[in-house]
Amino acid sequence: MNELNLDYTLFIPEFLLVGLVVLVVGLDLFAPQVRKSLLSYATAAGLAATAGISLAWIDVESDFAGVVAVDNYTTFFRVFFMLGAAVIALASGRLVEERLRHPGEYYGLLTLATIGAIGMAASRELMTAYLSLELLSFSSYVLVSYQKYEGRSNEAGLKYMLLGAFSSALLLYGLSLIYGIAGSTYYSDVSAALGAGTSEYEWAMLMGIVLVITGLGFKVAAVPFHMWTPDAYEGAPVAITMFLSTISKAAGFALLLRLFSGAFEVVHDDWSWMIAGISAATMILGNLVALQQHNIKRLMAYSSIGQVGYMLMGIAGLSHETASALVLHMTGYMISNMVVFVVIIAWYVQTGKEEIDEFRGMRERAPLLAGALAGALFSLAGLPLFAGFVTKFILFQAAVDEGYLWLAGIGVTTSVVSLYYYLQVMRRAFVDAPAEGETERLRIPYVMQGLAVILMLGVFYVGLYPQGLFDIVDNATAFLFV
Amino acid sequence: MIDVFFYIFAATVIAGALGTVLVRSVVYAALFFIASLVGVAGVYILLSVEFLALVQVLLYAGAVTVLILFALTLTRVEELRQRVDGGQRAMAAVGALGLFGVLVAVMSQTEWPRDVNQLTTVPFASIGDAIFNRWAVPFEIASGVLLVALVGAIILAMQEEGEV
Amino acid sequence: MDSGYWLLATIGIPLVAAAVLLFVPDERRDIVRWTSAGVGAALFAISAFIFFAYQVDDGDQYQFFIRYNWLENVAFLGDNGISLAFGIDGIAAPMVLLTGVVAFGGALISWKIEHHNKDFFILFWVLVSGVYGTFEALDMFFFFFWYEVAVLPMYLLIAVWGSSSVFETFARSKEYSAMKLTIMLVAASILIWIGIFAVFNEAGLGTFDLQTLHAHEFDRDFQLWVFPLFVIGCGVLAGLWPFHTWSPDGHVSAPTAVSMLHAGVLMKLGAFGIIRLGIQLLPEGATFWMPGLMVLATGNVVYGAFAATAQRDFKYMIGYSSVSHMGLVLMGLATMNVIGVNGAVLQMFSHGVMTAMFFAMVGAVYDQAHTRDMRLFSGLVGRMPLFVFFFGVAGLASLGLPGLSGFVAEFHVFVGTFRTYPWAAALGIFAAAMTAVYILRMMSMSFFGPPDEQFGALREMTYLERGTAVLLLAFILFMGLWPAPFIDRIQESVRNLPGVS
Amino acid sequence: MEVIEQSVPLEHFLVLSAILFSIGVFGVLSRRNAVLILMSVELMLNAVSINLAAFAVYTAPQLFIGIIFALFVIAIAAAEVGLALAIVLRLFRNRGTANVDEVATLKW
Amino acid sequence: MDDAWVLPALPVASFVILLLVSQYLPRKGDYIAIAFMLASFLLTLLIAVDVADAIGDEGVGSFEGVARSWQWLEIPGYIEIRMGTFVDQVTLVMLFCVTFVALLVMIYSTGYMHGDRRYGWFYSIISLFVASMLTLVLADNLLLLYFAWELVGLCSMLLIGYYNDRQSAAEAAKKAFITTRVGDVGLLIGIIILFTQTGTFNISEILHAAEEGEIQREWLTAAAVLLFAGAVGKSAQFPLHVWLPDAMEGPTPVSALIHAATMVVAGVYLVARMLPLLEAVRGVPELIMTVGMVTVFLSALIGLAQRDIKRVVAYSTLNSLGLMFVALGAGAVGAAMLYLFVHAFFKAMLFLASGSVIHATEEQEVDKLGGLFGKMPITATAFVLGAAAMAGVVPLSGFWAKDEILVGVDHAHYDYVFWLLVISLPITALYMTRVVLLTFFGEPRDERVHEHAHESPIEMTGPLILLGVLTLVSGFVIFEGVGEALGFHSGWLGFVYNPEEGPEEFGFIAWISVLSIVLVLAGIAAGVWIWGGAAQVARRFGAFSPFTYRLLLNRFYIDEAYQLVIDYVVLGSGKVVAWFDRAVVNDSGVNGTGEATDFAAFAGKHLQTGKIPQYALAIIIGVVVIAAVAFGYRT
Repeated sequence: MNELNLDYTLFIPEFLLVGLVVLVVGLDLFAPQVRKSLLSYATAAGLAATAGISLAWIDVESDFAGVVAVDNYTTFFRVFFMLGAAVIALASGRLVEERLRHPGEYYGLLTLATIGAIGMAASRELMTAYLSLELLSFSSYVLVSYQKYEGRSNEAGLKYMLLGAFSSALLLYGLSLIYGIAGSTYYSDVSAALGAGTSEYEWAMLMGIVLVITGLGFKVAAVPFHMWTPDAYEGAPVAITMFLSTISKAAGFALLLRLFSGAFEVVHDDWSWMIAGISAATMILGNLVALQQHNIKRLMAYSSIGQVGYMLMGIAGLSHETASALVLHMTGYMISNMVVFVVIIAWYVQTGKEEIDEFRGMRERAPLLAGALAGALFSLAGLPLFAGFVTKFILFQAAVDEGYLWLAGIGVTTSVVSLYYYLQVMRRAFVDAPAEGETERLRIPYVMQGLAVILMLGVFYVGLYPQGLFDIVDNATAFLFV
Repeated sequence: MIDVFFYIFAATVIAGALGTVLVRSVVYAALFFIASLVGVAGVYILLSVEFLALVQVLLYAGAVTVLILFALTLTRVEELRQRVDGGQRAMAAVGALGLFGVLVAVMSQTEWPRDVNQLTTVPFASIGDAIFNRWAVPFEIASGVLLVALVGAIILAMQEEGEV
Repeated sequence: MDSGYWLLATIGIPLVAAAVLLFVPDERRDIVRWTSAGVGAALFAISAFIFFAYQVDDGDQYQFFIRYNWLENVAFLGDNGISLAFGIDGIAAPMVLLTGVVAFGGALISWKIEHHNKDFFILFWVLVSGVYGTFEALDMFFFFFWYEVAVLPMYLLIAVWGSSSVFETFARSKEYSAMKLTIMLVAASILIWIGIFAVFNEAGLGTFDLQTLHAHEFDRDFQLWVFPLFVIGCGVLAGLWPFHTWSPDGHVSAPTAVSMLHAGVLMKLGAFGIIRLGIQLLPEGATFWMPGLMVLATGNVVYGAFAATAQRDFKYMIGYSSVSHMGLVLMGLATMNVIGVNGAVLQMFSHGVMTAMFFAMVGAVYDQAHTRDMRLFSGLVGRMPLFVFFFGVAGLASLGLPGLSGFVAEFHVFVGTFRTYPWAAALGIFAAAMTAVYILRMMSMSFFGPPDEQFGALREMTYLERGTAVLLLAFILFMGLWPAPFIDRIQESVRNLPGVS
Repeated sequence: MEVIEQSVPLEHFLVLSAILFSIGVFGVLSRRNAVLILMSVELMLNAVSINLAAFAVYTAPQLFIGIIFALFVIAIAAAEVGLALAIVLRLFRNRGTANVDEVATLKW
Repeated sequence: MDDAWVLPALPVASFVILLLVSQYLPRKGDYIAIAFMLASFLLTLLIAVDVADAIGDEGVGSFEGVARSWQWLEIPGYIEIRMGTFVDQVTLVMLFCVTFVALLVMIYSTGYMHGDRRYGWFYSIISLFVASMLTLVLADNLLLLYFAWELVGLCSMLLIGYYNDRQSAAEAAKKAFITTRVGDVGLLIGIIILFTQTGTFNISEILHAAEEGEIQREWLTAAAVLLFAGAVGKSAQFPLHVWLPDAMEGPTPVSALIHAATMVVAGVYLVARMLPLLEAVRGVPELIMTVGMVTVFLSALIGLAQRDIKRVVAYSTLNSLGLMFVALGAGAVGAAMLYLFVHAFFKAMLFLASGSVIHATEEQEVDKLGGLFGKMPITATAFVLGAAAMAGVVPLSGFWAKDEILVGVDHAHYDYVFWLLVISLPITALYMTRVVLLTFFGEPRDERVHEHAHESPIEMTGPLILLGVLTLVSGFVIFEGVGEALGFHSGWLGFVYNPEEGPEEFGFIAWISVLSIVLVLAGIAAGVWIWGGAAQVARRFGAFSPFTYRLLLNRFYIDEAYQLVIDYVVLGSGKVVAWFDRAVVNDSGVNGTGEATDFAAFAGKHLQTGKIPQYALAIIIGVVVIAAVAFGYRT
């Protein structure tokens, strides 16, 4: 057995994160008197710092026993996830303080979940990928049901948990089949085995891929594996909804990209149509059902389902171009979505309201939030000046170049549908006058205002001059196709 | 000789499983569950991976089932059939059979590579060795998962002050 | 050509203005007003400069050309894959001028907006920059980019500052109209997206640069199936029948300035798109499909005219007359011969100023009377003679009275159409006569006759409104009496259009 | 690692696991009590581990991946049970039921 | 002659000036308008001299007219439009009528419109009208002609609707504009046809092409008919005559200028200009004559029963216009233009006189007037003179012109037409006599009105006198002697003639003249018998056949018929379309799509039952289906 490269230094950022977890939990435990919002700042700072540190691995191309790769792709997602988590930690501050118990564990779990996400992006081997996924999922299960005295939260948690377990069982079965074929769980070996292209185990391969798609489709909420999404999103604490709709989803795609490009690329034609079909169904159902929603979290759930549909296009016509287009779109989507959630959280913390109708008069009571909301929603709807337009355009164009014009057509059409319900939200925020006796200006904490502004700047950056980001992404995804 | 055992274990496993998903009383269901798990352990032995069998018996048949029994008693309510089983049994059957059909189709269609119908026993030691070298990362992640589960379970389940 | 900075200015100034206004506190309405008036004036000046500085002599190439690389050599994009390229030809030049005029007028008219006029102007300027961008963009991606920018603010502009109205048989809430307008326009742009994707993919040049793509020969079958996408996609914005219903309702509900800009300029984007994307990219497709467009366009013209005769609300009447007049534009395009296309572009300009005048005037009376039901008014001329004068001029222009812009344009359209489709031309002229019917009907109904006491309080227009009206009037007369400057610029480029004979 | 001639072919194990798996699925689909659903999921996981172990010893003994994988699966499954039961208890405290049909306030 | 463009330029200037600053000027600046008008009148005389000289130099019949033009717009290789002037004899005649009558009317109006609220507006629009009328006349190409054509229409509309606080005025204005516009549609299409055929708008080039037969027959026919349609609209010929009587809603001077002397004869002018083209098509001359004839009888009969003095005069105008068209149809350009020429004077005079009556009595119902001769002698004389000329009494100008027309028609061998014309003579005489008698003779029917009546001021009577003189003498220009005395080389017929046939000598056909004289006198006599004294006979007629009376009184119900068409056909279909647009296209098509989508969403949302087993089921179904498809795909 050849000499393994067991280089633990590769995981310094993760170790630091673990340290951060210990620190935060300890802080909460042994210094209960400190202001709880301090924890959120600490977590955010730690995550951001680690993100900075992990920049040191740029252009390092190495791996741990072939199990986990540290290349620009990993680095990109490390930074991406850590910064995202930092934003979420900051955004959670007031919410946790006022509505949740055990803040220390909350931030700890958040951080652990981030590690799981990174693992998903980094792993080049099925077992590791699966375990990272479970790490992310378990943390999410706990966090979703974190409002322990809130029936809705528990219910959401239970649904997410049971269905999650169920689908991961399916995923595992699929993995076992693939293992049976390849005799190994390394993506490279799998790819080699499939590449051999003997028809004896074609069916097993197909079944395996179907089940893998099922498991990961559940993770990223693709139709018909999406059913948990609206319920979990609605029940969970808002910040966690934010987490689910951004990082957890992105992690799913990071894994999908790595896995499908690394292991299944060779049999592209055998599975691309599955993804394409799922993508179409996802776009249509997600955006359609969103029309009927009245709870903002639920609406965002469906809208994110729709977004998943677009992103799956990138998987369906998998190639370097589509991959980078996909990651680009994912970035833009994540930033825009975070703006929306920052606004929702701020509004919820101040008014305790999360029904769309209760957004009325936001223009009067919190102009900045209203503005940011409008911008972000336009971005999600894919209108120009904002991130959504460019990224969507490029993603769809990429899909078209891979021969998926019809998918792009559905995508464009459904994004018009999405515009409808986004506009409905905007109508509440801008057109409707505030309800009786609720006209005074809200005092939005500076943290939230700052977040909204900074994220909006991000949205504009991606929307107006994405060359830099696009280059980075392109370079990162290049490592998937060596 | 071996295959006789195999069929016995298989029978246990399947019977136990069926019992688990069919019987009305949750407690009986749990007992059937244990039986099935033990059967699985037997299957491991046939596969000459005694280590797994061990873990199976200890972890599952031991800890897990106890946990489950506790949970069942804690959440016990009067058990009418339609409360235990959903209205969609028929659909469930169809779904499960459909899946089964698919899987069987796979099995029947597939010629497993490198399958020379002989099994290789794996020594404990080398497994442990592998876990701490090549598979260190997954191992650590798994420990992380367990930690999360632990902490989560505590946070969610613990009685807090001010709670009835 | 460094003069390209002028084009950048037309797009940049409004955007910058919008950004700056963001930081003005809500209650400082005066700052907002003065800034916007200033910006409007500047834009008008620059646009006029661009129009007149356009070199007729080398009209065979894009002028004021400027290019910045935006996205290139990444993923599927090759050299200058997406570039911020601007430039105008003789067709765009009048459109730029038009935008300047109407934007300036709109800014003045909106002076009296009180409710969050800051937000209003932010959206307004975004809209304006979008319009400029579309007319000036020479990159397929950015063409569409600005096209959508121009649609983006419409919902809020209408839904927040618009007006709902209830009629005998039905009611139109501003939210409804706003939503319908936005969704229909964006839905139409679906087709344009798909078309653009297909074109890029088919050309396989890895660039969205329009000049490069114009040079590329697409094979016939491709052209045949893609061209309809562009024509219908853009046509909806141009009020193509039967996808026009957003237009009357939208204009009725929109605030004055938005109606002006939307009917005056935005609808032209559609026709412009048909030229830029449709005819220039896919000439064979154009020649193949234009007869179909001609049928629809004739439908527009007649249908709009008839519908207008039955209207009771000033804005509805104008809205439908816009449908009818935009039909003339499409008619001109559908002829695919030089005179006709010329006429189409002329009509784009003419209809722009004239309909802007209409809406400005309606706004002037609506702000005082808070109704637009023409049956309620009578003898307005006694109360607001100037208003009646300007409204009358616009009306006469729209019914094609010689000496006013309408005639020159319609005349070209008819002459052009007549060569290939005499029946269509005849129908068109007939519809033009119908225009006289509803315009005069409206005038005699509510402008003349005994002045009624109900609106005794009506005062003459404010000076800002007069200013706007004079500005627009000037251009109506300019084009009506001396169209040569326009035609010199337009015809050169029109003759260079592929497939136009 | 010594090699043993085996009279029971690989397919038998696979079919067994397939059956077990399908039964588990049936359980998940038909049961209403959260704990029972959980048990059914466990059945499915067991099926998976059987698969893995069988493949490991029959076709790919080197690296012991299958065994280790099965090990992890068991571990995770146990953890899963623990966490899930905690949530069930929590829910039972708040709602007084562990019946998944009754915890359906989040819908549509 | 090259600088004929100055003619319209002057009134344009006064239009602009008055429009902008009239309210700041003393007397609203009417003197400016008059001054400019005078200037252009004098210029016209200069041009007349030039033309005379030119003809003198080039010899009779060879003078083709003088043209000058400037490029207006050009699309090289496709279209070039030059705007320019063209002066020949016909032009000259028109120029003279327009400038002269306009001048007089302006002077007259200083009295008639005195102290009116929108006095300045009145003068500016009059100026604009004159400008466009002159342009129309001078235009060397059809496009410019159409330009002016529409502008005069606009001015006429504005002036008809001058009393804009009267709903009836507004309606009349609308009616006038729209009715004429129906004709204009034809004209425009005709012009476009000619352009597409010949590639030019220049009249002489088009005529040339037409004569060379370079225009396809069917297109030529279409063009001819359509052009004529335009003329019909403008000159209020049957069936588009309905607007002219209503046009009397405008101030009387306007009626005199626009609806008698100048604008309404634009149609005649157009036909005269394009005559070679029209004659090139078989059937069109007959068409023209028929239309003219119908109009003549229609108007004459209706004129018999009208009560409003101005309306009677208006119908007499229709009558005259009909005559001119008949003449043109017969190719007698000279005669037609002569009639146009003299008609300008006596008809203007008739209007101005009736205006003076209205001004004095503030009453226009003939039933309420009567016996005014004593009260306002000048006005009465003028009116009688005009009426006589209209009726065609020797030796007034009307007689000579009408006589020439008869000769022309006879000359062209249209016997039916000839005899019909002859029959129309007494009827005309009859109703002119009627209005004269009812207005100025007999005993006053309404004392108050009669008391109130008085002679009008000099600025009104002055023009009347001047016109009266012209009415007396203008007919004599037909004689060579007079023509030469005026400095022309010949009499009228040698001056204005049909280019086809060339200049003619004045031929006096005794029996025709005698016939007309006799018939006219008979008509007058009958009139006196019927309406003389207390008009007993008239009442008896009325009683004898009330139906005929009502028929005539209501103008054969033609207006009502049109009204029905407008209301039910045009507006009705408008309503239908509007309804269709709202109900079908919008509510069903657009909203329908929206609602369908929303329903789909509603259905889709109910998949989300909130129950875990069902979610799981969805997943399993997904798996099985995809797998099944995949395998089916394989086998």
